[in-house]
Amino acid sequence: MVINGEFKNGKLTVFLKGDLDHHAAREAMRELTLKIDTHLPRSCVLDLKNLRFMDSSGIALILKTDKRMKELEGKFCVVNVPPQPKRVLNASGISRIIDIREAGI
Amino acid sequence: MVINGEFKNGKLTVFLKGDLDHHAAREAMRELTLKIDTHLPRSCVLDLKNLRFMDSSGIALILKTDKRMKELEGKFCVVNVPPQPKRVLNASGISRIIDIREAGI
Amino acid sequence: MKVTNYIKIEFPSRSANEALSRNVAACFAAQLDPTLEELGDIKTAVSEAVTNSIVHAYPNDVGRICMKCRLFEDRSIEISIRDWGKGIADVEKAMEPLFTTGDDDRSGMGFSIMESFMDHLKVKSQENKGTTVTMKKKIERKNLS
Amino acid sequence: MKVTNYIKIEFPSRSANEALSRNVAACFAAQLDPTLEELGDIKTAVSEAVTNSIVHAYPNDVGRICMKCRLFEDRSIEISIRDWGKGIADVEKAMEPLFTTGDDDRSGMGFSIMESFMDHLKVKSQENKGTTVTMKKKIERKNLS
Ligand SMILES: Nc1ncnc2c1ncn2[C@@H]1O[C@H](COP(=O)(O)OP(=O)(O)O)[C@@H](O)[C@H]1O
Ligand SMILES: Nc1ncnc2c1ncn2[C@@H]1O[C@H](COP(=O)(O)OP(=O)(O)O)[C@@H](O)[C@H]1O
Repeated sequence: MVINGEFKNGKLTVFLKGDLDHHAAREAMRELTLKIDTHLPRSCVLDLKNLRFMDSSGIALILKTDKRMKELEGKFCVVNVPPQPKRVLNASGISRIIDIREAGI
Repeated sequence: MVINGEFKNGKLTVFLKGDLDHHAAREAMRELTLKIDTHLPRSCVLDLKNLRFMDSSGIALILKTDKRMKELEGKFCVVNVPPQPKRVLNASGISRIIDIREAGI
Repeated sequence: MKVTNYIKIEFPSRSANEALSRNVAACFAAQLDPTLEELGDIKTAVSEAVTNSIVHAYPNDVGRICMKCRLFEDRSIEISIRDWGKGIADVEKAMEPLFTTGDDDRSGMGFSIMESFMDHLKVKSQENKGTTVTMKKKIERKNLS
Repeated sequence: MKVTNYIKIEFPSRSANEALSRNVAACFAAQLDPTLEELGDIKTAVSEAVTNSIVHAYPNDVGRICMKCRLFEDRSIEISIRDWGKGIADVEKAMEPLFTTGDDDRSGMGFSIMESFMDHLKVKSQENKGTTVTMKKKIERKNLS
């Protein structure tokens, strides 16, 4: 799992690459929280384009990030979701409560 | 394992694709023998460009093909060998007795 | 029904083995020539079950996990994941969507995902004895005309 | 030395499992971040040993094969492949390059390849009891400056 971030004009974009399972999630969540706390962005975009695999650990990560961005009164969305993570998002029902898009905010 | 052949001007080129292990070798040998017996080529080229994996079962196949082509008084060579099969050829020492080239005859 | 192939694997409950075990299941399933979607579903379901054994069955120590994959004549695969850990007191409750005894790293969606990605799911558990999760999925034949 | 991870697998001696077992070994080795060459060497050595159990140990029936992979602190991997088949009468002779009791589908190069691709090879065998092949390889650390 590789995590990269990009901050510009109040918008934080975070790129996840590799496999997001329980093994990777703790480290990913720590990195993500650090980036949000550093920049206090107005909007946060989670870009999954290079995510090869995701299980329900990814659901927990997305829900926690959404909660954190709500606390900051910012926006949050998930973009470029590949087929396998998309099926996990749909099966868990969070596609109904989280903003999931094809491109950025 | 997928085997394709091409016959032109007395030259038979056979392309091996996939994994050449003991499981695949019997079928591959049968196909190869059939092609040689059908065309009775003056030269036979074994193209390994798309061979992902090969173990010592591939050595046996190459030695048998070489023998068959010698019986037909034809030429035989192996071309486009990827790194993993190359290491197997080298370790077995047959790179010294079989004609192994970068391109065709 | 006749079993045409099987693989049994055993490994310690370390989180690094989540990827290993789902990849082994995928290698095993590959002999049926599944679609990428079917392969992804199997990997996801295995990942959920193995993660549960790592996180919930052995929360404070490293225990043993066994996975068995069996292939049947009718192109169905059965995968069972077994641990000898804490066990589940109320299986029915544990299987409800969103139910979790974990912290906010867990979503409570593990069993729901196994259920929706596989054709069949059975959970057998006894407190302080361990848990066995058994899942089945039929792989459709491709290129039917 | 301390074992930091392991996997044990068991499968029937069907030729379709040659690919499965070498891929499992590769998945296991992947945690050390080996080069493609190191990964290829491990897959090849495993393929040779497993093929031997399938072809020579159980020539006329389907038997059981076990593979154990262990990871040590010093980044070495030990892989053992065990069968309960025919066994080898003269191990030293069997290990000579080009020696084979098989037909012309076999090259007699299996043990030579295991030896040259792994750092260490040990063969233990007893006639009609079975054979255990144990191989070791150290995976070098990348990006040392
Ligand atoms: N192998 C197991 N051993 C002990 N408890 C388990 C096991 N698997 C599941 N459970 C229990 O069932 C609950 C629900 O599991 P699940 O639906 O996978 O969600 P999650 O893992 O996110 O909590 C877990 O929180 C745990 O209490
Ligand atoms: N697991 C085994 N069980 C019984 N005999 C074996 C086993 N492995 C190797 N042998 C014997 O050792 C010989 C040499 O093996 P090897 O060098 O791998 O070459 P090959 O498999 O091509 O014959 C085999 O021909 C066989 O007689």
